Amino acid sequence: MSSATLYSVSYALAALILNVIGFIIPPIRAPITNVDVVTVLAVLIFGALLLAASMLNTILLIWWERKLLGRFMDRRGAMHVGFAGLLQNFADGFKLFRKNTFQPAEADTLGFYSGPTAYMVTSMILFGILPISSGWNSGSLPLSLLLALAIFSFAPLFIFVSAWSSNNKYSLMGGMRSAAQMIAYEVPILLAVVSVVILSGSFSLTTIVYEQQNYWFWGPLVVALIVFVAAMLAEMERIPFDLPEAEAELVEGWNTEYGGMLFAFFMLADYLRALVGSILVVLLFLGGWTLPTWVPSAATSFPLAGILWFMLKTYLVFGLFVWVRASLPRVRTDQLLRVGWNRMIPLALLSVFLAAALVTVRCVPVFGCVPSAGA
Amino acid sequence: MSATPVSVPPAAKPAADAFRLEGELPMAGAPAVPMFEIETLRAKEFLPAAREALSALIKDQSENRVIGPVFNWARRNSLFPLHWGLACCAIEFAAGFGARWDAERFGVVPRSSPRQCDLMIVNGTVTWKVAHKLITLYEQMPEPKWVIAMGNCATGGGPFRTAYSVVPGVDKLVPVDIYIAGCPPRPEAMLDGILKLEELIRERKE
Amino acid sequence: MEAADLERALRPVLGDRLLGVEPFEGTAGRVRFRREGAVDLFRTARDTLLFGHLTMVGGIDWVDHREVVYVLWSDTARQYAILSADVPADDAHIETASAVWPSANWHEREAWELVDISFDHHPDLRHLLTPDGYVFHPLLRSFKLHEPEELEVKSRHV
Amino acid sequence: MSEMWINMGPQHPMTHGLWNLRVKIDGEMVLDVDPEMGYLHRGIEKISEDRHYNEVITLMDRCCYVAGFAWEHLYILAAEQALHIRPPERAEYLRVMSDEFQRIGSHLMWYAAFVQDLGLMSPFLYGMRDRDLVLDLFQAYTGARLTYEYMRVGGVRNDVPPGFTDRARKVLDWLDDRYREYDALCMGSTIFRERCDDLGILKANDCVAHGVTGPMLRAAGVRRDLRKDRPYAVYKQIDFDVAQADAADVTARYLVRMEEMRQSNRILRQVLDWLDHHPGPMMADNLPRWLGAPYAPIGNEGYLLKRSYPKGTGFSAVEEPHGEACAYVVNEGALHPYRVKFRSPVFSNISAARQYLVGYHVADIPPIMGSVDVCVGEVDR
Repeated sequence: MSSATLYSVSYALAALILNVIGFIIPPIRAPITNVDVVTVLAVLIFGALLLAASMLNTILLIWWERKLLGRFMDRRGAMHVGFAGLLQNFADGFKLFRKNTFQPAEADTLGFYSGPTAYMVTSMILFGILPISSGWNSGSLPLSLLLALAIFSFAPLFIFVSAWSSNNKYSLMGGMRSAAQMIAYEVPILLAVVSVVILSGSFSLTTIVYEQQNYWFWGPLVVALIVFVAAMLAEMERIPFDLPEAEAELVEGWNTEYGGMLFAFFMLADYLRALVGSILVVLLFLGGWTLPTWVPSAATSFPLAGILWFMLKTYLVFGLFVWVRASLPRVRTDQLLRVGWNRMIPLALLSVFLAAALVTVRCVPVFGCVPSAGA
Repeated sequence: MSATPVSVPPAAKPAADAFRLEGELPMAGAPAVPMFEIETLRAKEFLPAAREALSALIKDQSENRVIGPVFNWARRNSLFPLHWGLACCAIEFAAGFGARWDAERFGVVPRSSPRQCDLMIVNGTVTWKVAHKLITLYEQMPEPKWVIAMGNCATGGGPFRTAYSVVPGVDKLVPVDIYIAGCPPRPEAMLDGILKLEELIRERKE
Repeated sequence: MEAADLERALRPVLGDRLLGVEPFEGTAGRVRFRREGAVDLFRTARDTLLFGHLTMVGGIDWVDHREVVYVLWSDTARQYAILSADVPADDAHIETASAVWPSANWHEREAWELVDISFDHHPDLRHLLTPDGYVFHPLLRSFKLHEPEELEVKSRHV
Repeated sequence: MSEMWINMGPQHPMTHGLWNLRVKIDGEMVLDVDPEMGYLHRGIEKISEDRHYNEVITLMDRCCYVAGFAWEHLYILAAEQALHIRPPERAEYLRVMSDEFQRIGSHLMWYAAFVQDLGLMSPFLYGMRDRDLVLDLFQAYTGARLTYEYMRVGGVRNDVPPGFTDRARKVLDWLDDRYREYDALCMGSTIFRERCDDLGILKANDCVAHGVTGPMLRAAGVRRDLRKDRPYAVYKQIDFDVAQADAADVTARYLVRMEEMRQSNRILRQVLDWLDHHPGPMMADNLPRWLGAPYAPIGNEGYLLKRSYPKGTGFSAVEEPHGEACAYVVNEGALHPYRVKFRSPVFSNISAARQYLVGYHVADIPPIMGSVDVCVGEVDR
């Protein structure tokens, strides 16, 4: 089974729907059962299915964080709504959907509503780009890594727009911190990615995963991994880098004035980004959906095995982020920026140098030889 | 506001025909009146209008026998209280979110911004100096919202009811749904109050 | 440090502005002084007697007059001392201690709003505990408390 | 962004109570601050004038809700001095035991709130969890978790139940281990040190001038503890050290409070040993009838004795968990105290806010105010 199968299913579904409509309303049967119309509807259904899957995963991720955080804190987390609290986040979502939405008196209407929406939409687009298993690379492009990072870095703009337009001093401070922080940490992320690109010789995420067949990149590029994970924490605005939402001083940060569905957009988009961050770590450094060569082939041969291993790795990586959140205090803005410019970027440059050296030498003492990179 | 109500007589609108579909979908018994009369709809007015239309649509659904219970279930299982502390009861309020009682089991997560809250737990003595701030906070919370008066002070002034600066009961300021007795109530009592509120929401079919 | 020591040190500075030093259990003594000698007494207490720490300032309403009570602590003697001055109720004011001990600032604001004792040359005499514009002085004896129910009944009759 | 004033409070996660810190900022820098108090002003001093001596104790628990025992003790000492009553020795030991457990409980509450200000999430729950163990002990001998009404003028209400001291020792053993864990989570964390070192500095001279007491003063290198300097109750017979640090910053205050908890453990072990071997009465026997035995109703005979009872003024000072608290009780021979005046340590500590907040970042305000350990109940009274 692959994404092609899923697309066939959605195509059949689209054809069925349109034919049924045409059967009910005979005059429009001929125009709407045209192959172009069916294709458009099939693509829409396909996208909706993908979106539903990513949303479900995000909600599961929130549950995973709440339960894990609860255990780190010697408590249980949500447990009474649904089995083990699995329905808790659905309850939160439904409730927020029905909450009264309103804007503060002096807020800028356009920015107040378009900021969270755009933030949400740009976070969702990312899921069309990321491959999740062999064959499941529907949106895979030659430069998918670059595109993913480019879309990922839209966020500060929308955060700042929504913070500024909500006309609240705390929101404004949160938005400014957020913009400063995300822009500062774009550079180390890109530099860390550069070393992966040098080693794999490709900007395509699928190719990068296949280049890790022999060994995963975290071994030779451990410095890049550390830089990438730390910078990702800053991009996702999680402790220790959650200054824009620092509860102790900025109330709720840039979403202080948001309630109801718009707040749900922010929450959901935050976790979508967290999911994308974890997925990127898995894709770039932990071999994606592949397993090490010494694992018996039975572990990878059953249907959907790739997706299973991929999700497992993603959730474990996210568990690491939760662990960090449970045990570290928050840093200050100036410290954050200092670490970003003074430590992260030199380390990332070092990693680029190492990667270049590896490609030149071709062989790593422990991990074996580099495949035909850049050749 | 550019949208006029549906009750405008149909004869007054010749322009409405321009918005009719060419294909003429069969709409048996439907009056030939458009939902909204579109005049000059500027961007600034569009979003509030759309929001009102949407919320009216959603409000109709809450009376729906199928969707209503789902939202009722969601509401009563996801009560976000306002994160603030007035006096002694705030300490027990905090203990209720601690490891031993863990109110998050029931989906109760305190939020610092009143915009994101459904529930105001008045956990302590309310003075006249803070009264108008309390009312502001209550008004900043979006509907639907509930108030729990936690402890004797919030219920009726408690040991300080005779004092010159104390509001004898927060129900003089905002409508209260649940009163919790105790000075201060134990965290169990607070959780019990929250569960009682859940029952209340279920009974009222909000 | 005993009450007699305090009197010996303060008498030359204050003269007849010092009304007397009486022993007080648990402290070095209780210095009663006229309000005209406030500044001299504060400076002497801090600089000569080394009471570097002003612990609290409070007012007591004795209906016909009001009493201002200062509590001092000396780190060298490891002892408290109490200063008290009577001010008439119709002209209740005294020189501020916040020029000598900055810690007096808030205590004097509190005494001003609750017991209606005004402090001359105070840098920032605003309401602290009661709301801005509050006209009553609750800790005066003439200010009576009521049960809230009584208030409601009264308003119903009106 | 130009200079602007922001209100941190009355509903703000930083305040841990009901007060308002008005902050003038320029970008992320704090230019000026102006604390606004009084949102929890309940008129305790006024209500006390309409209450019997023992009824004021009820208000004392609510005055500072994280250190109820310390405030009960403070008021009781002053009232006993004003009424010329001496409590029995066992009652004094029980009071000291309550005080010290309260100090641990209050410091654990402080720890929980303080680390939360820094963004540390788990230790908040660890602090609350361990504090609940201390509250369980209170519950065992007073029946309440926060508001005890345990001490009485002339003694204490009741003795500890059998087996209590062993249970208390187990809690102390558990806490000894936990202190190590807390230190590992805070002092062992580089980010914690980066955040807290050289932060909120208030030197000893400024502390004294602005009336700052308690752990803040001891963190500035002044060895001042009323339990040593002016021993009340039975602190004279107990062996302990005064916690002290020199850096005068947030880390130093953290260290002082941690050390105080260890010293409280040390005091408590001695007190528990004493309690095991010295049974005795709980109340003084020379009490005036109208004051009432622990459970006896207060009758009208008080009015008969009203004129003949000697007048007096009581002054007391105790080392509360937050600092140095004083009480001034005037007894005019009536059933009720004529005037009760309290000195709250946090009141003075907050009044010096301008000295230790200006010049730092906005993000530094929560940890600094956390290190001050604000309890609004006793500030506003």
